Amino acid sequence: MDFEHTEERKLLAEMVRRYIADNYDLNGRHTAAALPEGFSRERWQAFAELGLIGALFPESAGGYGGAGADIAVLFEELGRGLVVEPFLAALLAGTVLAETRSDCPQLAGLIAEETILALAHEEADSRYDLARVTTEAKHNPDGSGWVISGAKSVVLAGDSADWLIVSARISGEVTQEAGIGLFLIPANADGLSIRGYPTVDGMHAAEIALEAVTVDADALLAGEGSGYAMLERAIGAGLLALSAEALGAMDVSADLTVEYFKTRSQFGKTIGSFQALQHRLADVLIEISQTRSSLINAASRFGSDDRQEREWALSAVKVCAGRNGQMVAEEVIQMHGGIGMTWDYAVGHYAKRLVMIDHMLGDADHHLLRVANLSKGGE
Amino acid sequence: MDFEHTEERKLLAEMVRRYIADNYDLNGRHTAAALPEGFSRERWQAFAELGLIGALFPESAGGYGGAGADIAVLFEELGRGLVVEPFLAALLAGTVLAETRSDCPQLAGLIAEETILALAHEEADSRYDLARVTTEAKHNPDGSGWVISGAKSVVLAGDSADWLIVSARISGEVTQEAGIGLFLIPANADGLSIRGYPTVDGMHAAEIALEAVTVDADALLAGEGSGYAMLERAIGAGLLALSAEALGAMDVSADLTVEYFKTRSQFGKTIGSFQALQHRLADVLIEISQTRSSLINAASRFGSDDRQEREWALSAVKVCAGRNGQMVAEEVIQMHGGIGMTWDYAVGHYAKRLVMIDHMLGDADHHLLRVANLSKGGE
Amino acid sequence: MDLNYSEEENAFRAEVRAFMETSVPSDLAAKVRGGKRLSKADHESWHAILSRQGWLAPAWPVEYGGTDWDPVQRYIFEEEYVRAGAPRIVPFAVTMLAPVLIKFGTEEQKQRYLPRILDGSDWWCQGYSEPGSGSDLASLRTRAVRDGDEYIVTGQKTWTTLGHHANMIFCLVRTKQDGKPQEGISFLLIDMATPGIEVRPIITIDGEHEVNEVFFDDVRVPVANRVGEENKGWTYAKYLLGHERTGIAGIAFATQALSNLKSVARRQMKGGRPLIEDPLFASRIAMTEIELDALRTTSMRAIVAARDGNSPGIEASMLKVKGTLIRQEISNLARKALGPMAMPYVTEALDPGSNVEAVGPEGANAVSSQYFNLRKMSIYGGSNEIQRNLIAKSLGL
Amino acid sequence: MDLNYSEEENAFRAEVRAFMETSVPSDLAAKVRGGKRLSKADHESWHAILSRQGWLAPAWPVEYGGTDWDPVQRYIFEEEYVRAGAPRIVPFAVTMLAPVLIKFGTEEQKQRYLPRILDGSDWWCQGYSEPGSGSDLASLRTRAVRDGDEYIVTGQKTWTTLGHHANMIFCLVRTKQDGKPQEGISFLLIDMATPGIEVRPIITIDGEHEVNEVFFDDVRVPVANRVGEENKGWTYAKYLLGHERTGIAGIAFATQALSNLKSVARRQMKGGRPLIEDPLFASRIAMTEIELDALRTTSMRAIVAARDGNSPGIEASMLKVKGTLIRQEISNLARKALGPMAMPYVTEALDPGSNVEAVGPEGANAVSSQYFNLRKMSIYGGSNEIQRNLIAKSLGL
Repeated sequence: MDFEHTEERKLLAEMVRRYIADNYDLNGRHTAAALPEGFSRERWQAFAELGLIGALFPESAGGYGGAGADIAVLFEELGRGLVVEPFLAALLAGTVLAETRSDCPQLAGLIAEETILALAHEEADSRYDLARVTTEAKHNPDGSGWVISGAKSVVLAGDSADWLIVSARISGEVTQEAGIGLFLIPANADGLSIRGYPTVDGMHAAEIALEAVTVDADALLAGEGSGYAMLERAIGAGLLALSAEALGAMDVSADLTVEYFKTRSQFGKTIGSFQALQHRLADVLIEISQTRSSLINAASRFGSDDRQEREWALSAVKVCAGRNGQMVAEEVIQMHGGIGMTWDYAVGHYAKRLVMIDHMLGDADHHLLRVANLSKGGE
Repeated sequence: MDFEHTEERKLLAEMVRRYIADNYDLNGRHTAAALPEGFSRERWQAFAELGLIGALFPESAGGYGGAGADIAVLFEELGRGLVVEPFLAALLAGTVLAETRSDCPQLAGLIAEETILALAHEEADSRYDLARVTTEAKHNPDGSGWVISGAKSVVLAGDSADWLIVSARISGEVTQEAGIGLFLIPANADGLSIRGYPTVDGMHAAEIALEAVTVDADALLAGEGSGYAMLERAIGAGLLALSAEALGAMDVSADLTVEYFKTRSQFGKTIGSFQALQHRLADVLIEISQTRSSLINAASRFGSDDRQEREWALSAVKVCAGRNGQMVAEEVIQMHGGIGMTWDYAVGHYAKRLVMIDHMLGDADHHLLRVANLSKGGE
Repeated sequence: MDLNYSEEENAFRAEVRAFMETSVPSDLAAKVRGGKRLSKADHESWHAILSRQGWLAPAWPVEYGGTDWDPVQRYIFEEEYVRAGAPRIVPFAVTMLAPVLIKFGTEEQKQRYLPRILDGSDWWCQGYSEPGSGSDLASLRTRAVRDGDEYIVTGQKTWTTLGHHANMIFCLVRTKQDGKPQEGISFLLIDMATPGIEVRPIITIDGEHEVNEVFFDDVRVPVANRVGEENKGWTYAKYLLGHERTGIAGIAFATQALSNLKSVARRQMKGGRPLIEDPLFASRIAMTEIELDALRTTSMRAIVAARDGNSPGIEASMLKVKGTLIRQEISNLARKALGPMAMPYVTEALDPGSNVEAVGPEGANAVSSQYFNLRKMSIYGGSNEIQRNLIAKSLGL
Repeated sequence: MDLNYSEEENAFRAEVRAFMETSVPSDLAAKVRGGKRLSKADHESWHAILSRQGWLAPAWPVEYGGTDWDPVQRYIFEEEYVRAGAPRIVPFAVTMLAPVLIKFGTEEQKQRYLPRILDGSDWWCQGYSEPGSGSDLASLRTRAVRDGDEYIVTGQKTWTTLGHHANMIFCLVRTKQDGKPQEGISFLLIDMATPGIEVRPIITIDGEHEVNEVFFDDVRVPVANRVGEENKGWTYAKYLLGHERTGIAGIAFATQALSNLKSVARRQMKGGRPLIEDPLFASRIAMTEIELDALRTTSMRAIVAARDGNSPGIEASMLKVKGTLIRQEISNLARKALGPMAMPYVTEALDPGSNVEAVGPEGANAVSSQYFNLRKMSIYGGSNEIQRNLIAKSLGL
């Protein structure tokens, strides 16, 4: 048993952290977030050149990583830096491609930062239920491929993507796992309309409507029998990534608070000397430590072939990220007081990101019951 | 709008409090609890002479009270005194009699403390679900009355009762509200077996088995159409009483803690000067104050003919009593440290009572969902 | 003990409701209900409507333009005007400064300033907090040095809510450097047009401009603008804070927010059924409902105690803490109720004039930003930590 | 990073499991699983079984009768012996005193006392807390005055767990009155048969006799029974407490308790269905499972850090707090799971010999009393408040 990362991963983390420290301060983040696409192409290119996109995928898919620990290490640093570039969208969509069409030019383009990809899966009423897909894919009457209609909601990086991976129901009831297909569709396809917008934590997403979008037969990445499993795989990677990002954001939030505790004075002493605040900070640190442990568990089980073990751990860490992230967010703002509420100070932005992570890919309630259901078989 | 009790009720409360202060210390309580019946007949007589049993019932039933405020005022004092005598059993069973057979000798005997009554309703698998009754009542084949078979669980004062009011299903499915009858049965009836035992908080209860117990036709207090409503009425009174008792116990627990905070020293200062403890105590006091408000609401709505309004308030206060009672119990023990864990010191006994009250007549989870269901109709 | 409203109180409610139904402009109510930004003019026009009715400042003595309503009536009034979708009465003049003026001001000050509050001539803001003195208010350092009939004020205030709309500010300033910090504070009324005052916006984490920094550089203030005695300002400040604290609980607003939450939870779907039927979510809503139902009575107990001449004391602190926590919890649940739809934030859509459309269900756009905005409730008005200190202190700890 | 057990570790687990399956007496396992009282003889016989196998004190150096297991193996051992229903190894000698003796004792002390722990000749108890010194341990007042080759000890200890079984006690005593309280403490080993010692029971709120007061009235203790230097006892005491803290988390016991809870929740019915299917209850169990799964790794991280020579430090405090909270939460849920059946408490039924039957489902009788008993976990071993103080201190606050 060993909790140390490999030398390669330590170097990767170190490199990312240094790059972010040198190039990515809060103002830079705001500037990038305010760009039309919600991120900086220049930074995205720099990240790609550092090899960060390749770290998300295995060698078989043109990358050099893709293990749970790779994803965890990288996203923890992205969380520390509050990075707005579309890594999560890349991971979600790229995971699908890596498993279904690892030699496609879109994946190569993604790793080389030339292509932006997004996974368009959630719908207005699906609320984290992976199998609830109402967007429909029908065989084109002319026999040449598919016709897809429906709407997708809160698609991360959906407004900057060149290609979308869209889930659509080929057959079955609206909540059935079987019958879901995944399609690779160019963002400029006829019938696609995309409305991008910022999210409250400074990221970007889009609402996407598909009106009889026609695609060739080879747009189908995963068919009725395998689409759901592929989705679960991609979302699983996303759960790990988001949780790691949350851990990074929690860590920085706590560090900023410790720092503030030592410098801010009230009633003639540093606020860090007030026992009530000390104890609350201690509880915050305990929960952060627990989140780290849960992340280690999930990263380690991410590669497991035992679906129950793997998905249990992924849902578990997302519960920790969601619950503890909210606790950290609320506590660090409160412990800072007014300054924590201001745009120009960092903690509020970490807090927003932490709280919004709970809204992504399933909130703590959702994953808590998923854990309960996955536990049923066990002791 | 007026939050003051009437002069009569203030005098009643004052009198009970003085009697308990003069006659009912912790050792006295232990002694009474250790008696075979789990309480002192002598004290029970004294309480009756003070008029306390009569305060639970309206004039129409031979008492002189019975309003929500009467029950709340009295039980708050009983909670403060950790009284073990069977007031709750008297209230539950007496409420049924007062509404169904207000002139019966058993009720008069109860008010005069000569008769002990108990309501035998809960069953091993009913878990707070009022309508779940599997004990069966069948017409006696000889046409003379009823034959009742089944088992009742955790019947308060069931081992000292002279008469039992037993709920039994006359018709309908096992969870149906209609079809439940209430029967008045002497505790020495053939076929009745009663096993009494102490509870963890120093009270007494009994498991009761009924094997073809035959009773006359006039044993039926409330039949298929009205039994459930009568039960709800009695349990409602019990919810109010238990919540008031909890409030009294919380108040004393907090007072003891404040006192301890001022006398106990650690690290050269009183423990009450440690801010972390101060803040936790403040939160405890806030929740106690909220419980008091909720109790005022419930006592005030107890007499309402609007079932939804009344039951909402009764479930709401039981949620407060259950949740806040546990919080207070755990916090006051923790804030006392080791001494709070000892038999010879009072807080542990208050804590046990507080926690066990949550197990009686529906726990916080049960009543929380009941509130949610009762709210559905409203805004 | 009688918790029911009397017949007179019910009649009063009907009167207020009838007025609100005809008097709250529908476009204003729509803005309030949609969580849109309100302009200075929006506030002013609503104040003017209330003022014409004589209801802008119900708690003031009748002689100064208030009403003779008792606290229960005032609560009913508040409930009804929130219910009608009216915006909150801007509190700085009406419920914060005015009670201080009425109790400690000179007759001249009362005659000058109270009517100008009622007729909308003055918009007041509060100059209490400073960058170095948050919870430790008494450590404030803005100095006022006497120079003949004037004070010369230099220093900085912060968290000045809606200070960019104000033409007047009431300030705590230090008039004595030595001795206990509490004993050298005075309470000044300052015209913001005086040379040397600069207002700078503070943007909060929701991206909004609501609060400000106010800088004072050798600002000359007539001594006649001091309220009460020199160096006794701390007494007046505490009096004001006590008033602020009971008001902050904002039961009526919480009731409205809870009702909104429930309608969102009825519309949002989970697993094909309304979210409000989900046991976990339903139990959270129910818990909040129970707590608010209790808080309403806690608040009434404090109000009735005040009516009967008792000081609210510890109850005011309890109300502040619990009231803000409940309000925050409601906004927390509203955010959670929306699921992924809590994420989109199209700020342009909050501007009344804008034709940019929001994303997601009706009213969803402002929900998350409001959740973050309301974090302030447990910080301002004496942070919840300060209230807990006060509660402990009142127990003799 | 590798969280999987190695092949060697799996083989080790199989070996331990095989031993436990044949060696834990079935009547003993039944008592442990049923929450019944264990007699002194029960403990002693189990210690003897482990001792014969050489596994009573795995963490000791091999030369003193320990094993060369690494921390992961020790954790596997603990997991397996809890799983087999074996009682907890009584910790006072094996995991509390022995590490102190091994690190700071004389060779003579080690040679005398360590074998007697292994062969069961001595039952040790702990003399740390005093009535006036709970969390503030260093304020202890039991005095030891030097008289030739002896100390004369006078004072009182309290919360002495299982002191009524013990023939030996290790004590912190004050050997210097002036200076910092920490600098006048010595660590003594005292034979409880020495004249002047009296043990009095403390009955706890669950009605059990587990802890005691120990009174010392001019008790003569040979100076040779002092561990380490005079007035340096605080160092040894802290060393011991650090060991206690990592042990208290008791992951293996919590795992067992969680498994029991789940089987209760499967059997208890709510609305005609197993309680474990109730969303509210299921989500609470799931939360505890998630937290325990994380805590196991938190604990392993501390253990592996210790193996690699790093000091656990702040992690030990975090483990103590979170570990005790999780353990308490499991017992809380077990109590709730039983509904009304958590109330009956037939203490006679807990006595192994008794033929009084309990009321309610199998094992229900002890559940509530255990919930109350376990409140102690957040109080002893350095209360959770003290741990939070230590965490803050380690941050330089």
